[in-house]
Amino acid sequence: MITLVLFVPIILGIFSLIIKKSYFNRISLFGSVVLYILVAIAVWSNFEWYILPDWLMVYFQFDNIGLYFFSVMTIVFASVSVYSLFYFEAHLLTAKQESIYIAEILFFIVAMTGVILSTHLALLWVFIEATTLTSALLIYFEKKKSSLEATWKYVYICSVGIALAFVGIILLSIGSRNINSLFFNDLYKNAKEINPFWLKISFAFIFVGFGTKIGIAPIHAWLPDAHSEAPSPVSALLSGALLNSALLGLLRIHEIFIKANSEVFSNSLFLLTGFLSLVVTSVFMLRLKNYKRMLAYSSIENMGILFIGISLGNLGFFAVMIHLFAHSLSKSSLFLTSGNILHLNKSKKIEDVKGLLKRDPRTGWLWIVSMLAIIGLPPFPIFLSKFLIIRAFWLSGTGWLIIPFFLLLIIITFGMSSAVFKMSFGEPLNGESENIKLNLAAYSPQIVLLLLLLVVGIDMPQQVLTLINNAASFFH
Amino acid sequence: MSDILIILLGTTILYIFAASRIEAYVKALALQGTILFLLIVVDIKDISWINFAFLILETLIIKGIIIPYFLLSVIRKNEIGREVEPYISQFYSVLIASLIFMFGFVAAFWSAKTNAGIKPLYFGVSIILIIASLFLIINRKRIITHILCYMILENGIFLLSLSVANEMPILVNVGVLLDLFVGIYLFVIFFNKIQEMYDGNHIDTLTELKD
Amino acid sequence: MMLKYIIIALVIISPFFFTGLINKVKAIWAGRKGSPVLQPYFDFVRLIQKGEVISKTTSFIFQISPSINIASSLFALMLIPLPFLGSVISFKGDFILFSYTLAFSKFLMILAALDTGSSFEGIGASREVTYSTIVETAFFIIMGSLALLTNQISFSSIFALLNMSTGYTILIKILLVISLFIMVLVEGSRIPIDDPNTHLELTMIHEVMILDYSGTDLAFILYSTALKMVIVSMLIANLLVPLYLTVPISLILFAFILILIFMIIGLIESLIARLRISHVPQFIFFMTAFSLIAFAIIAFFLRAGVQFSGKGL
Amino acid sequence: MTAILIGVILFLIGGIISIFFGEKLKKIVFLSFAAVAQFFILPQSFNILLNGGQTEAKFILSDPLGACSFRLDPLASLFVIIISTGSLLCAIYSGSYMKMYSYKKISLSTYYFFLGILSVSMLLVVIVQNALVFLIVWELMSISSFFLVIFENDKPEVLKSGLYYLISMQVGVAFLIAGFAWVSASSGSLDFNSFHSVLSNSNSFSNLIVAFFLIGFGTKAGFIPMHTWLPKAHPAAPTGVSALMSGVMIKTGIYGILRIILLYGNINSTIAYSFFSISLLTAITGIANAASQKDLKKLLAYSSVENIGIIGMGIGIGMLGIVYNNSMIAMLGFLGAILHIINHFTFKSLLFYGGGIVYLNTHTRNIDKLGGLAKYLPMTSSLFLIGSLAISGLPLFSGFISELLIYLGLARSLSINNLSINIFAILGFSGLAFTGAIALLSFTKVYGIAFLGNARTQYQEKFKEKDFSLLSPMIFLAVIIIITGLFPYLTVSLLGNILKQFLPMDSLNEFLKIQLNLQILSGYILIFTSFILFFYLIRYFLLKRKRVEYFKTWDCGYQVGSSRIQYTSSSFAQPFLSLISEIVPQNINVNKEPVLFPKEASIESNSQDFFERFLIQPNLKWLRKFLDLFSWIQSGKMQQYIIYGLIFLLFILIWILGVK
Repeated sequence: MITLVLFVPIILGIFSLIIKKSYFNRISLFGSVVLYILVAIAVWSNFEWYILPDWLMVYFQFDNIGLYFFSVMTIVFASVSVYSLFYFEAHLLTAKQESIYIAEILFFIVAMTGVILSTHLALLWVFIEATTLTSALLIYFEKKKSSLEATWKYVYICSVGIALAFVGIILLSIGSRNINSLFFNDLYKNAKEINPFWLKISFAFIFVGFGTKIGIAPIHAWLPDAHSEAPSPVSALLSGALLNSALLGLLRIHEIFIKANSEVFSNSLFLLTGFLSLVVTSVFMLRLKNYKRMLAYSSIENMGILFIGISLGNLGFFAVMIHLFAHSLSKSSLFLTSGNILHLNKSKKIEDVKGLLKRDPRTGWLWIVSMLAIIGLPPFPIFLSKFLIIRAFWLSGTGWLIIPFFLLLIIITFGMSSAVFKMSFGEPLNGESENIKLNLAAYSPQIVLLLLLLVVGIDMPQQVLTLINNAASFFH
Repeated sequence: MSDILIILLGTTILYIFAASRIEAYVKALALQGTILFLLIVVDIKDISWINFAFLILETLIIKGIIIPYFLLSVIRKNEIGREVEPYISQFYSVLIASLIFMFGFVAAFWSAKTNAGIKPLYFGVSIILIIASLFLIINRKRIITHILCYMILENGIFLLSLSVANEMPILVNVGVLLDLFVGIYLFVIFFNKIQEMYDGNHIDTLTELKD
Repeated sequence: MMLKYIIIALVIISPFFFTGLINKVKAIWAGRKGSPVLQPYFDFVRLIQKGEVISKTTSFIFQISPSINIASSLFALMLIPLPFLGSVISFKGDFILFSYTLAFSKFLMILAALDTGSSFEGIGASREVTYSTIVETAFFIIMGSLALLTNQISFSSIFALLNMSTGYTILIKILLVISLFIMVLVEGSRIPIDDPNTHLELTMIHEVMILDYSGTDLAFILYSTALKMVIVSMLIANLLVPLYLTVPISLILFAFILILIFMIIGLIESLIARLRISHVPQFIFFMTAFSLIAFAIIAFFLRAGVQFSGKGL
Repeated sequence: MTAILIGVILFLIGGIISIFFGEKLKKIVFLSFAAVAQFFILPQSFNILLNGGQTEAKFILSDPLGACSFRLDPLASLFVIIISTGSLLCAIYSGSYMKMYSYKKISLSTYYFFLGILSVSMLLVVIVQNALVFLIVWELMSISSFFLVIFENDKPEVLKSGLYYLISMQVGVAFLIAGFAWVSASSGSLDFNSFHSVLSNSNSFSNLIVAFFLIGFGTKAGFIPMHTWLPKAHPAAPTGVSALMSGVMIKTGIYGILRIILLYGNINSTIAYSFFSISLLTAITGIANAASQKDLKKLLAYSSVENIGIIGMGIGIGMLGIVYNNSMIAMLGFLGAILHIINHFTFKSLLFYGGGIVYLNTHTRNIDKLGGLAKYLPMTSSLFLIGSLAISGLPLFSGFISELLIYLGLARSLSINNLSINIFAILGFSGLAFTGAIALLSFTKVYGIAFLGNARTQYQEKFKEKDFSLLSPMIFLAVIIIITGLFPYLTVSLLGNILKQFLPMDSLNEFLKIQLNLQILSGYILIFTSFILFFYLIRYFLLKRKRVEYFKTWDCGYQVGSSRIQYTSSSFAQPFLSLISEIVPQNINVNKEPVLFPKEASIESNSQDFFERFLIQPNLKWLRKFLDLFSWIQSGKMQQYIIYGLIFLLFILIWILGVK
């Protein structure tokens, strides 16, 4: 199974690059999607089938939390793939361009899968760096001046950050000299034997390094640029999948602290940066000009909430898992819809967009509803996760933190909702009030994503609940 | 022997701090790759032949020859001669470099005391390399310099990993190398694009995206 | 029991006697002979016999208001107790109904004034409603103070238990009487708040509101205004009549106090000019101030501090 | 319980499937579903209300929602009745009112859809017993009403008001989330019943949480200083929605407060006193602002704030009664409050519907531009008069009864031998009188200026009001108002079972006493009515044989006059407003040429909300300035970004080395 998810997309991607035919592009894209879905389902149902050589099996495995992240990524991947059909059509891509796009997407997905599945710290590092490299070309896909700038900042800042993370990994290997292994399982098992000083020092480096990828303040600065300049489906992947996988990397390290019973240190780091992210987001949510940047800042915000949830320990993990799922899906939906808006209005400026509901009611409502989902209005699951985080605040005895938490969230809600409503309502500019309908691929992924969110928010299916519970129990 | 080599490695940094011709940086980089190769040959003994071969490939071939050659061709093609005036002037940079050196040696002594099984000099110099490269990244404005400094950073990290002498699995090593290689390759691609699209090729031109 | 209804009937016919009394006092003070005390009755009868001129601007409100006005004054009268005899109708919280009944008539009179579309009547209405905000508040403070003093919540039982003849209570009595006296002046639109005899509409309050009325409706309004004065004066009299008297003496005292009040009004009208409109609210606000002081005395001295001998306290 | 849930589902279906029908059919579809729902909802809720007891249905949802029960007790059933009929009336009224928009080719799909959602969520709010599900439907209620408020979203100010509303609701719900999170965390369950044990052990923490709940629910209800959304949201919404929001939706906040009091049990006196004081201030602030408004709907919105304050005073007195262990006072307070909830629903909806008809015909809400409508819209005008009289709390109408009960509660509190409650009671007593007097001012102003006198501007259109769907809801409400006003014991007898929830069973005796007093009162009020009739008949017979002339208003010597010289609402209220200019700050702009005999001059006055001006706006400005201090973070310079990371790394390292 792991062979399949790691190698099949790469092979398909390479073949598309070679064949450069439209039909084959689609086969390789949707082939990979179907493969990923099937694998996810197979693992859910405890179906095991490995054809990997033994020594490679050691490096990759589907554990509970990995499976959860993999499933979330698969959902985002699938919806992005469907949306890509619209993207191809709207941008009149040639088969060659399509093949490049698809190959890059597939490589990117494999890199993220690698991050999620790897069992070795350094290997995880390798794949995180690989995600930067594979996604860089995607961000630059539209070959505009601004996207070049964004890509350069993204690649360079992330590379430097990841390099620092590698310093951290080396320092960890100093601290765990007696274990002499960087396999997570070994680290967890002997967590108490790791020199706490070196562990903390290394965590500082790894936190900064992986934090850069996650887009947590104060090392978030590349994120609004890259997410806003990438093609919309790619933004969705970046926000909905990439941030998560980097987060998983950090969580796996955090687990060492939990196992070593010294999580106070890492928790306070998580809490601090979480709040810092909320502050940064609220600063810029009140000064919005560009709606894709707004979504990017919202990603920072949600990563902040996740960090806060993580910092609350056991009480927060369940909430974190729900939040992560909900954020990925609703943010993907938002980014995909922003693609529609960009296609309709040819501008990323908020002030250039008015009367979306008159122009294209479907896009308008998707835009509004997805926004409502991300700011945490019920019955969308972000509401649940926020509630659970608040409860965790009370239970952990830091109830006073609720005040800044809510204050910042409300500022963010205000910023986002006022921008979204200004865009959606009113009369369209320059009087283009004829009702436009885009093709089905421009709407269906978002609708499916929102429906999934609704199902989870209202009455979570037992399988999903088990999945989330298992993922959360990773931290016990 | 290895001590001399490693001091030599440190002095390359001083050279880079003082120099202002970009080609000089590349030469220093090639020198660093070669010194790393020599270090491995001299110092490291008890590892498997495949890993040894791999390290040689990494240091001598890639870090010492291919990447410098590649960068040099880019520089010549784009006719970049000198570094533009940095934020902190050359004179103070050298001063700061010496401070970094001092810090590096303090770290070396300290690491010798901690009994953590680190090679002190390796550790100190690697820290010097890392901090110096970060300082250069912040201080210098040319994009090509940033690429070069990233290479120095990578060299520093390589040295740091040598100081620990923990053997990584071959798969990881291959991955790290691949990442490095592809990374530099991408950097150069984007550097060329920036050369095409922007008039100046220093980092101040890339400040369009802000809030 | 019969006695109560006889007295109430007397009160019902008395209002114009009291207005006549005021006029007489003013005339004598000015050195004139003046019109007979019963002159207002003659005016009333004359008005009743006349037809009406009604503005075309108006709606049905204009025509129903006077009837409601007179009805509510009479109904309010029925809630006012007589010493030892009690009121015609009484229940717990009747003074609230009393105040709101008067407010009901005020509501419709204001609407009637606005109904004519005349800006003069608008002025009057606007002033009337402004002053009533102060008066009503103060009236409730007064009633609240009395309720606090007696632990009762209806007119009859409050006055039946109100024993104020010593110490602080005299002070309370003076304060409340002054407040209620101001209320009489406001309700009757008398100097120094309003001047029923002036001919300059801009300075008037109540009188300007009824500019457009004539004939029967005007008669109703004049009657109910006079009656309202009597009603509030009856409250004052109730406060002043001591509890230890016998029924006949207390009733005579009651009547005497009423006459005295109206003579004082006449004297005031002779002695001072009406206030500038901008000073009227301050003047009415004395009512609130006095009643609040009275409340404070009751609450702090009688309730919390000084023990007071007497039943029901 | 099934019947209620079927009703809820019918509302939901009605809302959803109306989307798929043509513009003209939507209203019929929604209306018929809403009407059928009544048959399911009303019998059962009346049954519970009259006979007591409760009915419950339980659904097991998966984590984190858990078991969710729907419970209908007398308190809930009262609200269910109000919500259900309120929604039906709104649906009936909207049928004709919303034609205004279909002429402009604005689709009504969203209107009926969100109306359905709003009705459903309100109904669920009062029956749901699971904290998390409660929060979900609570937020749904906010969001669906938000979409209704911004129905006319092509106007920028409507959108602005809508956003203000949405954010205010988020602030309010933040307190609720915090409160419910704590309670459910400490009780270990999400069911309301389990909260009782947590909240009733009256330590300082549970008191704090109760304060959270009161603030959260108070925001929805419109207590100061969180009332500022009301005067923005209500004018922005289409009239049917304003009526539904003002008459029904804000009452869900009151429901929440009552529910919390039920769960609280051991009432803390500080909380009771603060709640009472806030309510009193709310009533005064609300009505003082109403007195200064020219916008009809804004005035009504502020008057809602006032009435919420009065309801709050009733509840506060009830709480104080419990604190001082005096069941008579508690009963009077709660009874007054609950009756006022019903009353406010009836007359405020009536007034909004009346205002809507005015707007429909004149296209303005500014009462200074109206005048003389009584002649053009006789039915509307009479019904509006009934509403105005009732809302001013005058006898013969329902408002008087509930205010009387609250007055009585306050008066009774004067007999408790405790200085602090005496002082609060007299403040409430006179404050309520003050409120009543200003209400009288406000509503004589509205009715007198808008409906009486001459038209101030030329009306463009032909007036039409003879529309069954516009008038029937108003007539229905007016009938309830009059019945409650004349025969209060009928309405009050419905409420006995609710009071049993709040007070011990042995207080039945007191309830009977109140009933008896109300019966006496009813008799007296009938006497008063007959007095009025009697004098009107006298007048009628006196004038029958006399000459009655109709002529123009006495004009005091001026022959030529324009109808614009009539008193306006601003001039009418000015003497009063000048007395309270500190509480209701006035902006008066006089535009006059600075010459000796200016040809043209104009004066414009408007008022500001005290809390918005001195509390909310300065703080928002401060917050914004503070956040703007950090705007340099995203400078666009890559090296700066890297420095952030390095400084952060350094910070952590120092931290590690420092904190060993």
